Amino acid sequence: MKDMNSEGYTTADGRKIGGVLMEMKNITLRFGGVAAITDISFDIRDGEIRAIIGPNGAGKSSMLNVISGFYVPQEGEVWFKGYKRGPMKPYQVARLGIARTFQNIALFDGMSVLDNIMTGRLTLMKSGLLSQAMWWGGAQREETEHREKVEKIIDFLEIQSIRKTPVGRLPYGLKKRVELARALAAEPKLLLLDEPMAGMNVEEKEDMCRFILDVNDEFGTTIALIEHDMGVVMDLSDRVVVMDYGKKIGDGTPDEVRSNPDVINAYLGVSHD
Amino acid sequence: MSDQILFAMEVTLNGLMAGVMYSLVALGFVLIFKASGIFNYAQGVLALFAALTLVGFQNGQVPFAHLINAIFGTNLHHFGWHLPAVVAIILTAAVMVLLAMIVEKFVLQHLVNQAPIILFMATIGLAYFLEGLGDIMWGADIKKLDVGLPQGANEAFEAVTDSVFGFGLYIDNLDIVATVVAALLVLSLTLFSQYTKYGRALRAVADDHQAALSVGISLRFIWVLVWSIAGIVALVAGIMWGSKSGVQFSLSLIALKALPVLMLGGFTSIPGAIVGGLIIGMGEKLFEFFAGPLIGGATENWFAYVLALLFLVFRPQGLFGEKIIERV
Amino acid sequence: MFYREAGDFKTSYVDDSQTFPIRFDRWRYYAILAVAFGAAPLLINDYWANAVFVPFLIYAIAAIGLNILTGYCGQVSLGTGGFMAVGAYACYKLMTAFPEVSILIHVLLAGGITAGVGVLFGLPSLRIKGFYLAVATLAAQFFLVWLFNKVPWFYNYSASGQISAPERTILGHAVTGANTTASAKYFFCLVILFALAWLARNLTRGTVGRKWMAIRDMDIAAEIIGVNPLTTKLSAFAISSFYIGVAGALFFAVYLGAAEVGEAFGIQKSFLILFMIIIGGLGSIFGSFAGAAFMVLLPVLLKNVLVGQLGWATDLAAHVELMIVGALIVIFLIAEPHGLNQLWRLAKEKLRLWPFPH
Amino acid sequence: MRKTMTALALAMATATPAMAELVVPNLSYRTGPFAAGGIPYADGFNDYFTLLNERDGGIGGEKVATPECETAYNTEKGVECYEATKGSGALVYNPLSTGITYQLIPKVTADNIPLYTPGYGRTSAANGKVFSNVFNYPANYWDAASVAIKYLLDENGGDLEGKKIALVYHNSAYGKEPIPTLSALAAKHGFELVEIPVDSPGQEQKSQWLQIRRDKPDYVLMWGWGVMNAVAIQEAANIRFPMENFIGVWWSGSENDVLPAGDGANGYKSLAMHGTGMDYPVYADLKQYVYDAGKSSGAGDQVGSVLYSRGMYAALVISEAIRKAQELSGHAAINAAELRDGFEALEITEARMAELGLPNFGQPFASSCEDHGGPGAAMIQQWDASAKTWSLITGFIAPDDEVLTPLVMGDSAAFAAENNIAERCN
Repeated sequence: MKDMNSEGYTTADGRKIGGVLMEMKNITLRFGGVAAITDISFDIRDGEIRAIIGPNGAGKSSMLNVISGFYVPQEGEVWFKGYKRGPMKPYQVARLGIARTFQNIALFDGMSVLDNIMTGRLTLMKSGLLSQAMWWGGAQREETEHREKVEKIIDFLEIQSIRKTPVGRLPYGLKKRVELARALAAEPKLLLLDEPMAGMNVEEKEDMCRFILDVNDEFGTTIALIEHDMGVVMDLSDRVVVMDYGKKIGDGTPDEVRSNPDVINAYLGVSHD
Repeated sequence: MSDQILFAMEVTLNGLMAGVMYSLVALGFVLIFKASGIFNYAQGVLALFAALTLVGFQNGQVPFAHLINAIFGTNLHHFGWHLPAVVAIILTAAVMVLLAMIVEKFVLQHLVNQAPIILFMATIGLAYFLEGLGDIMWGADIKKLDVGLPQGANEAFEAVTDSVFGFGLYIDNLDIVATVVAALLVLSLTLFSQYTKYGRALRAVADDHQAALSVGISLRFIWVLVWSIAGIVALVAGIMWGSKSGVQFSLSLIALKALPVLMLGGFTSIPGAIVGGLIIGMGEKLFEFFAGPLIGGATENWFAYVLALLFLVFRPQGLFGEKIIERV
Repeated sequence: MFYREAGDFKTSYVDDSQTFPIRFDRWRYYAILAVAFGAAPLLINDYWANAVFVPFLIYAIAAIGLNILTGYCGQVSLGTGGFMAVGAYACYKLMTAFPEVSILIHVLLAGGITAGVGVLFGLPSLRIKGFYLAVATLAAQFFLVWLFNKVPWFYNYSASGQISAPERTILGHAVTGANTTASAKYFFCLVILFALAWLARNLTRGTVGRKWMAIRDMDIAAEIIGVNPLTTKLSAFAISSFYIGVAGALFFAVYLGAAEVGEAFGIQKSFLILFMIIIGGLGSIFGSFAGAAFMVLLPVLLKNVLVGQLGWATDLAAHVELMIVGALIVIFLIAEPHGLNQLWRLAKEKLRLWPFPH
Repeated sequence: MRKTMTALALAMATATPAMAELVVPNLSYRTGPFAAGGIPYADGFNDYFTLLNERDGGIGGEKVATPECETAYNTEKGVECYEATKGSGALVYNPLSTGITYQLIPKVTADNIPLYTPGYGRTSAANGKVFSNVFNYPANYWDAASVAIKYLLDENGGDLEGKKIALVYHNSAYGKEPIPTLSALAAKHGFELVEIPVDSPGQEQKSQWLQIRRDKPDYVLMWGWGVMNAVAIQEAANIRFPMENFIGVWWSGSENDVLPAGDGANGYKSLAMHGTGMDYPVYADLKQYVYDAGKSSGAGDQVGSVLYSRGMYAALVISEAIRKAQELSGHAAINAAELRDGFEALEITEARMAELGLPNFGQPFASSCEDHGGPGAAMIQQWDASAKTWSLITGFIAPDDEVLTPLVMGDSAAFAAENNIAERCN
């Protein structure tokens, strides 16, 4: 294991990773009597790409939902930017600078691509109801400023041509990309990606990998992702948490994880579909 | 026993009976919603239409007499016969089945796979249409509906309670009949859905449209079937309510009495419709009886909704719904 | 052929987000405004004002209000009649208590009071969703009607519980009461409708509108990206109720002149306005206008054709009218399930491509 | 496209009959929740004017047109109908709806058209000093309340002290009208008044009647309309309330209301402001000129019913007012303002009623600038379920003006103050 002091570390490709951004301490989550997550701890460092992997039903999505505040764990603490996060509503968590995408795309079907991405900036827009109603002046100026930022993301993700299309009409791969755009529009400190490559063909997967790396590289965004597909994860991430049946069975760099006997067991023990 | 308790017993009893009448209307909503996800706004008008048709058949009215007279200058009113109630009820049931086929052919078939709100809207159009059609066919004047159901206080019950409590409790014979009919209706619906091929098909569709289609059940047939059943349930409700208050336009407004019941019992549960009806009937009658005089009366309309609302606030999934776990 | 967006390039984001991005649409909009504000008040007579335009304008306000709540924010409400009653009775109380204050202020205050009541009855929306919420709002509908009928203070202790609007003027012109001219009524309602439609357009195209639509399309996802469901839903209830309250105040004070709560603001009104926005198109300001026009004008038109032109008996005509309205609703839905607004948009798309269909 | 638009616009603006007639619009309702009451009334109204046209060639040589407009008892449609017919030279309105009446009061006053609301509408309009254009003779709601109590006084040897009287009423402006009067009368005569509202339409009245069953009032009065009446009578029969102690206002006393309850309705009483049935000479003429000539209004099956008679009575009063106006103005083609004067100067004597073929049908009355309300007397009729007929069991009973006059003055004064109306007739 590499040196994990608060100063951070340097990755194999030479990127500097900072201190601890988010830390999960002894998280336990139960639905009724069933434990989805049992006593899991790990951290996410500033600027890294952190993956959570595991077989189906391992509790990965539940973990992500804990991070994004959608589920409140029965036990354990969540630390973000050096502070312990109290009980919060999901929208309050979003305002701390945590954005995410969803496994089953959760775009707003009734709105255009542009409007969907603009919703990502809702936490950053300040003009009040009255100023909105009057439009001319404050609200319009703010709208334009944010539109400029959003246009940059649209350019970055190469979706200029579908700007005004209602998202309901888009193919799957593009929807995933729009969802990423919406999350990016929030200028998050921490970006959570829930199976960003599920259901994609090879070409789309390559595109998505490139975008994830570019986001991390250009905006310096910390990324935590869940992925089912081991191969992609190992290429992409700096460090990996492995879960099985709600428990953590491995944590470390892709190489370390790959050679972990528990991980091998878990993955060989289940049919890999 | 003190008078207040006796009165409360009487009101409770009558509230439960009124609740059965509400359940009869609510059942029609539940059947269609369960099988096709449509909130059928026209259910009340269906009841009105069925009752109008029944009275028309019974009295040998000439359908569209007014229109025919207006166009051809004739003076038609009646065929001059009186059909026995049973025959008229069977004929009306046949008309309701025919109506279901027409609705399927001209409306639903063209709206397959549309959003619920669109189908809801279509039933609004249907309600308008049927209201006009019913009036044009049979006339807008008030009609007496008499299929021989007993009305008035049940004297046996009154005598028995009088000997026990020293105060005869009041129950309406019509309400007793309604309760028996509702029980029979629910029983036959249950038997139908458990033990017949078509009933099982209906349940399959209710559980999963795709699955039902993939085992070769025609959705069109299911829709005709479920609308026919809802039409017949509407006929039953129409008979019960029509015997009470005569048949005319206001009969369609009984649908409003069924909505709080649906809220409470859930849109998809037949036992929910029954239990919800009982709770609403009893709750609103007790409130009106005890609180009504203090705050000016006529509270039943809103109290039924407030009761259902309060209930939902604490139990959003309704009486028989499963607890909702939200996922993303 | 002249209907083209090709060559109609936008060079700034401001231009791109305007209401009518296509030049031809913009011209047509200005032309309609010019006729509505300039020519119509001079030409209008009592019949057109009282039977057609004033109800249309007022229903359009109510429809926009409900469309904000239902069409944009996705919260189905059947309490519209009750909220209109709040606006009407608030306006009546204010008019009779402070006769010296301008009626315009009373109408706006009535809207504000309704907004407050709307927020109160909007609270259950945090727990109850979909059709269940629709039925829950009926509690508001029935309770409010009962309240205004039952508490004599609301109708100034008059014998029958009817409220009548006394005469009030703006700039020397009567806008309520029996001596109001047709054009004054029309103009007063038109100005308010125009201002409110403009505000609604602004609200729905910016941050607030996006929050509403996000809640509508997927409330859980909306919350996770940072939308506070409480304030968002309640703001929709408040603003929607404000519109509906203003509509109720105008409905009573300007249009009817006298009202009885159960009759004028009963459950039928709630359904009527819901039908308007569904037929017109959910989530569309234009749809609110189209739906209001359809539901107000069509019956008058049919009646005049059937009774006036064809000389049918009134009852026969009334029944046939119901059948035609019903059949038209079904036919429209089969032809275009998303309302008149979508029909209009498709027609425009066709026009845009004409004469080359592909 | 333009052509259709023009055609549509024309269609919207239409409804203008020929001007050379006396136009008396008939704002009827043959659809909606109250159609059962609206249909016979409208038929009687039309048939009487048809009789005048066919037999006498109209009134003073002018034919009368009664263009119908369907309101469905709905105030908005009422406004539409008013505006649609106003332009065609409408002489008088009679909307058979208290709600529409309230709405039309300011409008007809501004347009100077008379509004005739016999037995319904705004009671305090009887004060002609405030309500210049509204006429509600021969009797109004408060008269009805007072007559009912007077009848009960007679039944009880002039003493209602300690009696309990329940009022079952339609929970609307119409139903609430008698409450102030009954409260005043309760104070005067020492009986206890129990108010029991029923929400429109009134199909479900179980708790109301259980309350009556528990409270055991000595008498029940009813202010109902539409399906509420039939349900109330049925429920009263169900709880075996003695029918002879159950008295409806004249809007709760038609065949529609009692027939559904069958034998149970036997003995039910209601107020009557006119006679009913076909035992009047006028029916010979109606048969000859209208029914047998195939000119009946509607289906023609309502002839002789209570509400048919009432529609006919309203038409009769209007036609007499037209005659009076023709006499005052000296020409036959009168306008609405002249007709208003005719209404105000109208006097109908028993001799005149007999002359018109309706002897002992209605009470004689005379109007004046101050008094638009008439004497306000009414009779009591009782239902015979086996013969299916109403029979009058009293003569005309006069109301208690001592109680009513201050109430009318108070309510009309409040209206005058709220609307800045200066009193007339001074």
